[in-house]
Amino acid sequence: MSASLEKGVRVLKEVIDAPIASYFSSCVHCGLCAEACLFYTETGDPKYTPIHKLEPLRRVYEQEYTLLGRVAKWLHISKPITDAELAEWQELVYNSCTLCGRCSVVCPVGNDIVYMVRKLREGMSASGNAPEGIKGAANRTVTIGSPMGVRLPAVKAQMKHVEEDYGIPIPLDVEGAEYMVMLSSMEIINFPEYLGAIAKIMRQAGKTWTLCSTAFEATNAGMQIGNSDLAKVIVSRIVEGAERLKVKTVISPECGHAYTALRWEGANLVGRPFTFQVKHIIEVLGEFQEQGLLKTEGMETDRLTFHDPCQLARRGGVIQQQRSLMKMIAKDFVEMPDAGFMNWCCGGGGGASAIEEGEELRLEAFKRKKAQLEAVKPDRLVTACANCRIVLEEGLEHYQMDIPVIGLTETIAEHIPEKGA
Amino acid sequence: MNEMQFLTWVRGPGLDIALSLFVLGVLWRLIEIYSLGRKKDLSAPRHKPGASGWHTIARRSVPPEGMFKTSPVSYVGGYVFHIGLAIIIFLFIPHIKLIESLVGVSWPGLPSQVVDLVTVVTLAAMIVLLADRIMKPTKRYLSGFQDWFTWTLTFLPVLTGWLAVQHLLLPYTTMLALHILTAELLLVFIPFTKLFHAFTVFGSRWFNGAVNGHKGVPV
Amino acid sequence: MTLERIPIRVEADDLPMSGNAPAVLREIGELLHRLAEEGVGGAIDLRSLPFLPGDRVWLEERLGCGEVEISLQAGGLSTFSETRFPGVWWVVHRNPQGAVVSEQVEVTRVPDIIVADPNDVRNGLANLNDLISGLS
Amino acid sequence: MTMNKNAKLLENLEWQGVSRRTFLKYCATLASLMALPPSAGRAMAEALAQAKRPSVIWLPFQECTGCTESITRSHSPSIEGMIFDMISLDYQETLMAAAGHQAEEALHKAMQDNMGKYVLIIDGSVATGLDGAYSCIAGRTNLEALREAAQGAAAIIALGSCAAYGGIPKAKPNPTGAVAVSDIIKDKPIVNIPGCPPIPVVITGVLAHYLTFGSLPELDKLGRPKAFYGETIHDRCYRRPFYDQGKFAKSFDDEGARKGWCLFELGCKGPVTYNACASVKWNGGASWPVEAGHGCLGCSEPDFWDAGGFYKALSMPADPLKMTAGAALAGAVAGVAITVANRAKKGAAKAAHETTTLADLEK
Repeated sequence: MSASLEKGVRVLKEVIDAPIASYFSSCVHCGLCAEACLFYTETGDPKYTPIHKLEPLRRVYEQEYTLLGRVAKWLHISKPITDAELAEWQELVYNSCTLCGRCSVVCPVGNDIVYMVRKLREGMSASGNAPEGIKGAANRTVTIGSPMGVRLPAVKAQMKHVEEDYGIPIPLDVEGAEYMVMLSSMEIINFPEYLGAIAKIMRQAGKTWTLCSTAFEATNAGMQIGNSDLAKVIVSRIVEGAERLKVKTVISPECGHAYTALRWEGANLVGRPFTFQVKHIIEVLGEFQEQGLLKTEGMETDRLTFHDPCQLARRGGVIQQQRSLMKMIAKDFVEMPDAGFMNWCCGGGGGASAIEEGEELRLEAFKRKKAQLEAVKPDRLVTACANCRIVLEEGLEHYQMDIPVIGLTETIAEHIPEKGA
Repeated sequence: MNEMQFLTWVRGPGLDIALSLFVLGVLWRLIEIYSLGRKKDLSAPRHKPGASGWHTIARRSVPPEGMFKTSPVSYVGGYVFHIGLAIIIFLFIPHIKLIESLVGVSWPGLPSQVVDLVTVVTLAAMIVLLADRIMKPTKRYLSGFQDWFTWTLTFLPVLTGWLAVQHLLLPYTTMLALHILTAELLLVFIPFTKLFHAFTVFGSRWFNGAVNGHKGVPV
Repeated sequence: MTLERIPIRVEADDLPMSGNAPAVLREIGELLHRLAEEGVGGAIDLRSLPFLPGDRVWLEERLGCGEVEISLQAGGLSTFSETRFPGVWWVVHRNPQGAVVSEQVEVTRVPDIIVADPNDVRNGLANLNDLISGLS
Repeated sequence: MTMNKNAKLLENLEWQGVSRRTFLKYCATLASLMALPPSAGRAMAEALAQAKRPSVIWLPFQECTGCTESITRSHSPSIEGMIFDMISLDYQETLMAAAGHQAEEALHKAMQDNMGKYVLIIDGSVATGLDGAYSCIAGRTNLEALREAAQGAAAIIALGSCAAYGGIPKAKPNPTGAVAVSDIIKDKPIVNIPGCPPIPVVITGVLAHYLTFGSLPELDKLGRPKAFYGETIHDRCYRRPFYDQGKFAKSFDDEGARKGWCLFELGCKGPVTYNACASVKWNGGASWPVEAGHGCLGCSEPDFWDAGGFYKALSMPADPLKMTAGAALAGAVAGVAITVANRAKKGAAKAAHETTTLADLEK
């Protein structure tokens, strides 16, 4: 056994817990989870059945933590995990899984399959079996501070642009602000409108907010690659920043995994409850709307639909807010089939979009989104995750569908009246 | 061994052994599984978690949105076969008598003719599910020895029970003894095969429901 | 008195039938055909067949009553009732206590046991001659 | 009453004033009871009429005399008729006038006179414990007596469940080491006529068959004449329709019991008992246990005494569960043991945790 494999198996032994044991003991091989997974439904290849993606984890569980499995291992009648096998499984655990969690909500025996994929990734990454693309992103996040290699000067440059464009100052490192706004590199590089939108919204709501010079990047490639140690390094920067600035709430940007990393995994990664709240920007907007702090004028007249990011809706519990926000600014808001809780993934979540060799499969899986869109034929597609946005744009372009993709926050901000106007 | 000795063995020492192995296995496996424990979730819950785990235990019995259409055979077959089994096991009067003689609790049963009909339907559902397992690529792909084995283990007691009651194929004595024997085999294997889902399904659904309830997602 | 008069009776509204009675009726037809053609009949033992109460009633109704009714006192009462099909007899043997010990449908011109045996005739003749000689 | 021991059977009957019709009727009835074709009645009558009476030696071992009681209440034909007309019962302790040395002499004389030709009837099981000392007659163990008597026998009839299977003496814990005749004697044809007691007419039927055809009747796996033990009590039971309808008496004094419903749930062993009670009945054809309102005990089956209680339905567990509590404990112990081992393993994995660095992402 190579040292890296040994480390991987040891990590798996560490993460296997009662829920995993219960899940593996409950699976009856009914195959229903396959029907919930877009990589299966669009390819028809049974190897993409979610529970099958967990074979190595199941075997480690059985061999290490069941009496019969231990006996079988001792008698050398069970098949040990090999490096080659884990390498083979890379495609199943990363390329063809976006951690969208649809399988977990359809399993009739209640198995939380995505929970197990996340755990299996711990062992995969520790044994060196993570895909190059995500490894690179993790590397950049840890060493440079952002998966796309964005450093503070770049952020500052964008801040300057936005201040000029919108005429609103962008606060940085303001101690005691109510909100600390996080960004994703996508937003810094590709969608700077987001920062302007935040400035407008906060000004209208009359809230104090700030960016943090030591923690502006919210995305967490450590979590995507499935490594808690690296994820902890990344999330700790945010915790330190928020605590240093004594903010009440940290706002996760329009990025699904950033939200999950911070909101649900963060406290567990650092090993203590947060002293601040974590909210997704859509949740904050929803609160503002409810409290009458968000006022818009004018309505979009073209046909709009909303793509629910998995980590926000199904995995995060934010489902209603985006709908009432959409209705606030859109006359013709239509829902795609399966929208909301059961929405289909864009196909690039969970780090999948960073895997170059997975592109073909990703585009194949995108047919599901294509079908959803064809069912409602929107003029534009709104979402609340920068990663979804990029993946959707790529897919739409590939299938030559002329549907622009926009972010919900910016769209809302466009309807906020200029100050004094 | 003649039929009577066979029957006497299966309803005497055989039953004792089978029930003992079953009880032993169930306790051992439940402790083995749930004693692994899990970490406390330190993230702030969206709502007070409440009874979401319990809700999921109930809610997961209903197919989620859109799923019924994708796999009608699995759902209909699954319902018929599980409900059928429950009716046969718990509402057939001789079985109630058996339970009463073991633990002293009893309840009203259904007329034998009704149970007869349910049995035929259950057998049919199991055959359909087997055919589905053979025909459907995902199911066939996932299936290993255990899947075929446990299907047989579950099918045989139902079949032999029905044949015994109907007086078909073999003399009643032999068939009754075979019925009891196959039921005993089923009992023995429950804790050590995927059939253990009969117990862990509640834990699994509860864990899933609790995790999601913490996030405010109703699953 | 025979205890058969106080059995626990089956109270079912419809007497259950096994479905064997029609087959027996066909078998009787076969035997009668043979009797007509070859002069050799046969018998069917009703007690060794899986007959339910309804089967017997069904068969009795179909066969009906004929012209001859013979009773025999030999180690208990035996009755030979010709059905409405000449040559088909319903035969019941009882023991000295009156319990039915055998029940058959016999297909023959006259049941064997009715015909006096030549040995018995000879014995009878001897006894009768003794009686006559005693007259003188 | 003087009788020619070598006369043909029918001559003796005639001498007693039994008519041919009566004899023919008896044979017809016997044939029908033995499930022989009706025409066999006449063949049997003709064969029996010419048959010489065989010598029969009857030895009682560990028994209660119930079998003898049963046979002496045989109704068709009467015991006197059967014993004196069909067979030459040369030794039967209970019935014979002779006693003591006289009886022993009669036995040995009968054996010598009919060496190789007599039919040996045994009732009672054979004690084998302490070399058979648990049951002795005239200073000899049953075991010795059986071995000796069997040597000269043409055939052996093991009468009653004790002789056939060991019966009640063999019931747990079987203190006398009781066994069946067939466990001791392996080189002679043996007919088992089990029942506690057996149906009297069965022995008549077996003897009649032996006299008519010169052979023993066809036997089942347990050595029982198929003619009488070919079907279960349940198959021939007049209450069977209620079973098929699912109507069961639940206690001996309920509505169902009064209406004569099936006694299955009251422990009737009819479905697993092969015997002819339901068609032959008992006491001159008066009734039989199920007709009297009590389930079949299964007395003609091996080890019926130990088969789980007379009042427990067949679908019920025969024995109280003895091991379950122990098994529960063992299961808990196994569970706790694996828990300890698992915790240790998981703890070790945690203790060995080295923080993953970027370098670790490579193999």
